[in-house]
Amino acid sequence: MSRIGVFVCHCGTNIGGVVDVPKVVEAAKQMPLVVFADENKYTCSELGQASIRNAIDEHRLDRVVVAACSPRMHENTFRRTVAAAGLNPYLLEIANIREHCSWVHSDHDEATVKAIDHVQMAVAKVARHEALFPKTIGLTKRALVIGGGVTGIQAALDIAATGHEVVLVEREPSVGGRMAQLDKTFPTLDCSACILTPKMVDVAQHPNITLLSYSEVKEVRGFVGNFEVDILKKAKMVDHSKCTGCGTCWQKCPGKVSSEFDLGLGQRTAIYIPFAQAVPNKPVIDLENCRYQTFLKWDESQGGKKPPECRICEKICPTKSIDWEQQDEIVTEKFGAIVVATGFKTFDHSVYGEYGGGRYPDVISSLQLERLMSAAGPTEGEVVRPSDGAHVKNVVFVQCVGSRDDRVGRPYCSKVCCMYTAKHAIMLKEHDPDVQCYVFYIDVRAGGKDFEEFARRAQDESGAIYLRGRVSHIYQDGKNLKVLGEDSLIGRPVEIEADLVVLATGMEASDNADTLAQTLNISYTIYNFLIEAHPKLRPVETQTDGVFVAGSAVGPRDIPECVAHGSAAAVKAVALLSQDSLKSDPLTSIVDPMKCVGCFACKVVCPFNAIEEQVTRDKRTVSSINENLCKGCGLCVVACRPGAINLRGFTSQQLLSEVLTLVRE
Amino acid sequence: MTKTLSKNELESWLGNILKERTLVAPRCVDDLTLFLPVASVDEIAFDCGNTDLSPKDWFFPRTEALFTAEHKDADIEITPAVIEQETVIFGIRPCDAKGIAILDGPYLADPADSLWAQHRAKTTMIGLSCSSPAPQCFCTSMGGAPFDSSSVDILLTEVNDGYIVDAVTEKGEKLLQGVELKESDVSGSVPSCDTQVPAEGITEAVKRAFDDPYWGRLADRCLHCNICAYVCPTCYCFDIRDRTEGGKIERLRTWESCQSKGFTKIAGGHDPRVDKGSRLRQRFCHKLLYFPEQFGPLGCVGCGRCVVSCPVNIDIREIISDVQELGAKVGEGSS
Amino acid sequence: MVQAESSSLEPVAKRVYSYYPGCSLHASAKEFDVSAKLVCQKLGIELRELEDWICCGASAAHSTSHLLSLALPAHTLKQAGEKGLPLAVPCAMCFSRLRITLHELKKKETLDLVSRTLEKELSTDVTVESMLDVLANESISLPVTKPLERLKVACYYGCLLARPPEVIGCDDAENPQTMDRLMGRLGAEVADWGLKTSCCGAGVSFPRLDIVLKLSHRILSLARSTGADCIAVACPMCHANLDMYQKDMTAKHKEKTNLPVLYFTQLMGLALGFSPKELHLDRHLTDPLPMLREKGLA
Amino acid sequence: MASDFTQQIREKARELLEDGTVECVIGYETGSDGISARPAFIYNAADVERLVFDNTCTHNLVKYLLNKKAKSTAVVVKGCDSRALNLLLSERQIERDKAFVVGVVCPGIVESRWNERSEQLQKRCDWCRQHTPVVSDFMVGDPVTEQPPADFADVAEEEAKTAEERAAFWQQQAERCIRCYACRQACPGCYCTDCFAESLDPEWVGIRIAPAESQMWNTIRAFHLAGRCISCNECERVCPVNLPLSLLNRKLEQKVLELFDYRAGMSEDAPAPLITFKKDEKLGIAE
Amino acid sequence: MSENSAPLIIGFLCNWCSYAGADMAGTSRAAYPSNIRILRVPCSGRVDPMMIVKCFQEGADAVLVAGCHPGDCHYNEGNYYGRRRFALLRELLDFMGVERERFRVEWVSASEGKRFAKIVTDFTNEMTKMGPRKAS
Repeated sequence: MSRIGVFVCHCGTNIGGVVDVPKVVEAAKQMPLVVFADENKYTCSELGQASIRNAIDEHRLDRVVVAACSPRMHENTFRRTVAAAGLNPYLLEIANIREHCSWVHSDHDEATVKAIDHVQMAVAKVARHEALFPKTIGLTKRALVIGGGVTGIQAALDIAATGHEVVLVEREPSVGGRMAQLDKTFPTLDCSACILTPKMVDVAQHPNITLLSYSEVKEVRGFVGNFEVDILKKAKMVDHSKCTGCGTCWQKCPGKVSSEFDLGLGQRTAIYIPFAQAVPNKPVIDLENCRYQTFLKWDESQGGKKPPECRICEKICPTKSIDWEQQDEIVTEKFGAIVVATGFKTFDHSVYGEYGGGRYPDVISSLQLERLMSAAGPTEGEVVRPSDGAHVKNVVFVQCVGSRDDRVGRPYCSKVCCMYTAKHAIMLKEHDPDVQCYVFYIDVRAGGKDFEEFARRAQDESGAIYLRGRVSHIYQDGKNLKVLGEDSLIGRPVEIEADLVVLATGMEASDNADTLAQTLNISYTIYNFLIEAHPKLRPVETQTDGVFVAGSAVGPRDIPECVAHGSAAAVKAVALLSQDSLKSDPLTSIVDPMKCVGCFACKVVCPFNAIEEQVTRDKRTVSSINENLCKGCGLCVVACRPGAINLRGFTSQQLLSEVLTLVRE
Repeated sequence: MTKTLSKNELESWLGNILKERTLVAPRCVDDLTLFLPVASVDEIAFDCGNTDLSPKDWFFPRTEALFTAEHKDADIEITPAVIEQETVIFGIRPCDAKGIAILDGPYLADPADSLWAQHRAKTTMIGLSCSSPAPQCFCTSMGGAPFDSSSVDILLTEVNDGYIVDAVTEKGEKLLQGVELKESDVSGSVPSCDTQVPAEGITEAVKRAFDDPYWGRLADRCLHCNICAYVCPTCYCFDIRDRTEGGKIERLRTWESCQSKGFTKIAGGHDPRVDKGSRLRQRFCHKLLYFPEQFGPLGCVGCGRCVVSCPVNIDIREIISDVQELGAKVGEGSS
Repeated sequence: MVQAESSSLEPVAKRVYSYYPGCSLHASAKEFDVSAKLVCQKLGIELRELEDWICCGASAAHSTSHLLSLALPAHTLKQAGEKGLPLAVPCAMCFSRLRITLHELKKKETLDLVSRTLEKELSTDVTVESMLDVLANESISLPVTKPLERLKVACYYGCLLARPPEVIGCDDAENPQTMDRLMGRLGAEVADWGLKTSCCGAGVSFPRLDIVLKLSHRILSLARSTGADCIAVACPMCHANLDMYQKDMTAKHKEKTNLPVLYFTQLMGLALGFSPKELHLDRHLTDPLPMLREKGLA
Repeated sequence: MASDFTQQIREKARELLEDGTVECVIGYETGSDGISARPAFIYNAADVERLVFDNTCTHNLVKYLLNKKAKSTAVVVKGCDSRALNLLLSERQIERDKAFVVGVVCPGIVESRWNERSEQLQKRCDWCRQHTPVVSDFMVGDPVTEQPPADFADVAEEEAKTAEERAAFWQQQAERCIRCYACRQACPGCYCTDCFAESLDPEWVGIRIAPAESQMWNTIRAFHLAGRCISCNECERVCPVNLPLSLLNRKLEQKVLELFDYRAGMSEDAPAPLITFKKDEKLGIAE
Repeated sequence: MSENSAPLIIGFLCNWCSYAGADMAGTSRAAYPSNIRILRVPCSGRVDPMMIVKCFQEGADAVLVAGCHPGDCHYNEGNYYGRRRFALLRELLDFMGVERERFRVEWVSASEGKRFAKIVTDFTNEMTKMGPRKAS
């Protein structure tokens, strides 16, 4: 006979304000097997937890029910509590009487009745709980970091610093990500490149870090501590082991294309490094635009004149590093932990017809402006009009382009735009005192250390004129642009003649974030931002153990946040890797070999290949569970007609007794 | 001289019984004839053959609560089941009645099963002689007869214009009080049950044939369904389980059968009768060997229900003759 | 669907439409009506004017009573529905009202309400097309006799042929192309400019002329700055505002605009060989003829 | 015909037993009533003369293979029975090489009880679209061309009733059920060593032989056969209180056909509908 | 239970989406009738049809199973299997007199708190209208 203790939480007035807690306690006392019931103001508080521990001692409780908030909130907290009092942590059950009761029902009596039922269910279930013991599994003490932006770099460096091996996978030819494209950073205005490049170099040089640039993660198998990852290394056509990055090839290469890094404002060659400080500082050949490739692909039938064979890079390369034989290859590596830092991309503003739908060369995105401002950029830092290279005087900034706008399916705030626009206004003024900036905004969101001051500075010192309102229309008038909008503070339409319009384009999840998420079996929002295990309490963990998320892949974040999250993820990863073995979640399926008839329906339905075949002493082939692979979904349980399989923590007996308390009481 | 009752008189008599007691009689439901309570006399199927299920349900219900237990304040209160309702079963056949009667052996032997005792006490059986025994019947071979009155309270025998009434027991007498019976000299034509089964000395034969592979072969085709046991008037095995509802516990007894797998499973999981052969053999050994040894009569009354309803034609009459032969062989061997 | 039938009858696909001129085409915008009819005739498009059409309510009704603003067009739609022909509507304002009404009647409760008001069994089984869409249909070949060479046209659609996009179904509410392509097919050079759908101020013509002048002037001057010889319009209101007030603008802004404003149907007419007279090109306040002569089109 | 089939079966059986291909031949013999068939297990070539085949050979003998797993056995199967072979093979309950299948092109089976034999074909024969066995090592009779899938008139008729009437109808049936589990015991698809119905913990079906429990039993029995029932209808035949079990099986058969275009036991390797899925299928729930 | 007018609705919610969705309904205070009793299961694919039949056999008026939207299953495929089982089960139940309306399956994501509240509200109202189950 088990001795169950029930602890009902007031949660301040959150529960107590609606549910008659004392009444629930009284009802609990009458329930079979309940030997103790009590209430707490805040059961999750140290006081509350102490009262549970004491009651366990005093009343020799062997099972505990906590009626409080959702188990998704505090199940682990209370598991630790009962464990501290010497109970097996799995002899606990939570009755959700807050989210599922007091917060959604206003009628006190009904809510109380329901709360009692939920407690009764929990009691019935906990009575059938068994002590569960995690199994220990070995692990590979290596980490994979996906994404070589500032977040990934930070994570990689921090993990490497603890002596663990790290593989950093970057899709582009160079690490650096978005931050490398920036000129200065707010609110301190230090030079983005100056603070980032050293880190990039560290990554390249760190003995514990293997940098796989121009590579992508394709498949992920296994489980926490024991991942097996297929990484696609795209053919660079350049043998980086020989290449010294001297640069002769890309200086001579005749194949010119617009540069992705400079967002179409500049050009690069077909054999290229994305930007001067690229890491690795060795080129790759972009086969789409390589003349030799066009030569090879050319066939008579299409007519036209035969293109030149080119191969200049090959001829002039002092180290003979050009390797036309290179193929994409897949390498498979083992890891214990994975950090996902795939970052963001900026919103494509061409959907905004009223802003010219991308037709006007002088309507540019903020990121393009960064490139224009950057000393290393296409214009060596001189801010000129893309259309005619004229120096700009009147610049209009439009905020919330692809942010806070349901029409384009981007209702969220991208968070950084207000600040970088302030930065732009300040910088432009510094570049040229005669520049006049206008900023159309909805709100200026400057929450953060020195942010508000910075935003003010743009107005007070740099004289940027902030107009509260949206821009209704932008059109080309001669060489200039006319910007029509409204100043909603004075309720007047305004019309500004500008020679450059900068759209503060918002942040979006980077391409294929969703497919990667699926490969990693982690969830993502409808905007393809990755979802944390808990937005507040587990910000860098995910629902898949051993997979951590960081940076703006999770949602709009600025640099310091990304770096912080990078480090945070690193710590979590390290915490995992520094264990000698792992404890597997014991909430897995188990097979009763006596009942198993060996039809292996379970094996067919198991999404995780966790079902294995085993021959019993009486020569029957029956199924057994690989508990490291089993994720506890319970599909096999339902597929099993004889009921040979059960799911620990959600056994049929438990669910059934829960149901019976409802229908038979 | 015999006492008789016309069809109409019988019906009005039953009508009166209906008023203060539960009257159970053969009724046709869909394509089955079953012993069921009747609300009016015209529901009764007077001239049906033997019913598809035996009347044992009325002494040994398929499901019956032995007692209920309930939390009363601190302690637990137990209420044993009591049968108040007086019941009259009309139209029960001599073979079935005999089936009930011989079950007094196991059920009333000390300590008596109170529920069985109560059912017996509260129930009066109005028997009906078999005018035309069915092909599967073999009561005579089992020591019964189509007009055997030994196990009923009243036996009616159909005659051309009514029934010969034979009040066998006091209970019967009481039930007949106030019923006008005509004196008459008609005598019921004595029907014969011509299927003969060599039951003579079967007990010995079964004993000898106990270890014969015969049972295993026979079990080959047995499906181990419980039909034979559930239609049988003398199968009295049961299972007991508790059922909780609203904090109240009912201890239930329901039909079970030695044919179901795990029937003899004991604590620790061992089952002395795992193989089909031994389970099937158990059924016949119980009827033809253990029962007579313990209580005298054979445990079969020859109603032939199992013969008809076995889906794979396991025919007790065949088995009896087979076993006789086997027994004989083994006998020779041993002597 | 009716078109399908008729075309199945006659090998030469002949298009038949019910025609709703609307008030202004019988008055201020007569030239639109006339030119539209001529062009249609030429292109083998038969217009059958509805016998009992009434005012669409234009800007007045919906600022007074929502129900009224639906009931008026509904009356017309009812007839069109009975004819079983698609309804061609030249006036952008009327077109907008009819389309919006049609859109709103798709809501069951609205349909019932309006039906009760009109004591008519209304249905939404009728298509309403703007004359622009009717004529811009690229499957119609244009027998151009006098290509509009050397003529640079700034196509101006105004608000009502573009917005609200989900009701009007305009190709691109900010930078529509229908008329541009049409003019292109007539041999004209089209100006790429940014105010194709900006408001001319029609809504406030009477109370706030100053606004009209400001907005219309912006449109005219930008059009001019693109080197356009004229503006093509598809809306009587726009036409009125752009054409009528050019003198006042000149006075106000000390800048001579003098940019002819023509209905796109008139330009089509010219290209298809009709004379300026037939097309009533002499009815405009900003006289287009000098320019047209200079271009050898008149 | 029958006599000829009987001959072929006897000869094959003799051959198989004599050359030791099999230890036992499962077929049919004449029952104790002298007019209807019953399952027969022949171990010696000498006994093959007991074997018969006629239109009372109703039993699905495949069920018996489950007890003969270890040994090599020959079994006589009709078309419908043969589908059970595929079912049991795909569910790895029998091994193909241990079973020698004597397929009989089914002439149709008549309604018969002990000592009663009508000339009326069983209703399953009207639904049957598999007179020729789908699996066999030796075929008796010439394969016939099957008719198109049956309509489900019987199901439709039941569905014509109101929900309340249906509820009442099944309530009545449940009242008659004595839970002897003969339906289960006769079913080739029911081979669990521990049936949910007898599980004490969890106690899915209460011990009471009463309507609620019986309905639970009959519903789940049917559902456990969803997409697996090969419609030999043995369950209904053996039921001592004549429950219309085929209605439940057929309702599911119909739906499985409609939703998943699947017929149980037609091939050994087509996955049963409930252990597979299509990502973008529309099944009329939560859409 | 069926005797009293308020219908008893038993809800099986998958831990990752729908249970979280119900939590979200709480956090956003989206009110709904209190009839429903919620069981937490790891996945809609864990909900055994036997359990649902049991609910009805024991007198529940309605059952709601809610899981992740197809494609979003935390276990990748659970709800796809569930979808098939439930589709068949609902047919069988309806055939045996448990009206199909009484057994509802819904896909509710962790962010659809308001929607969860609406579903439960509508379901409860519908069940109240239908009244308690007849027979058994």
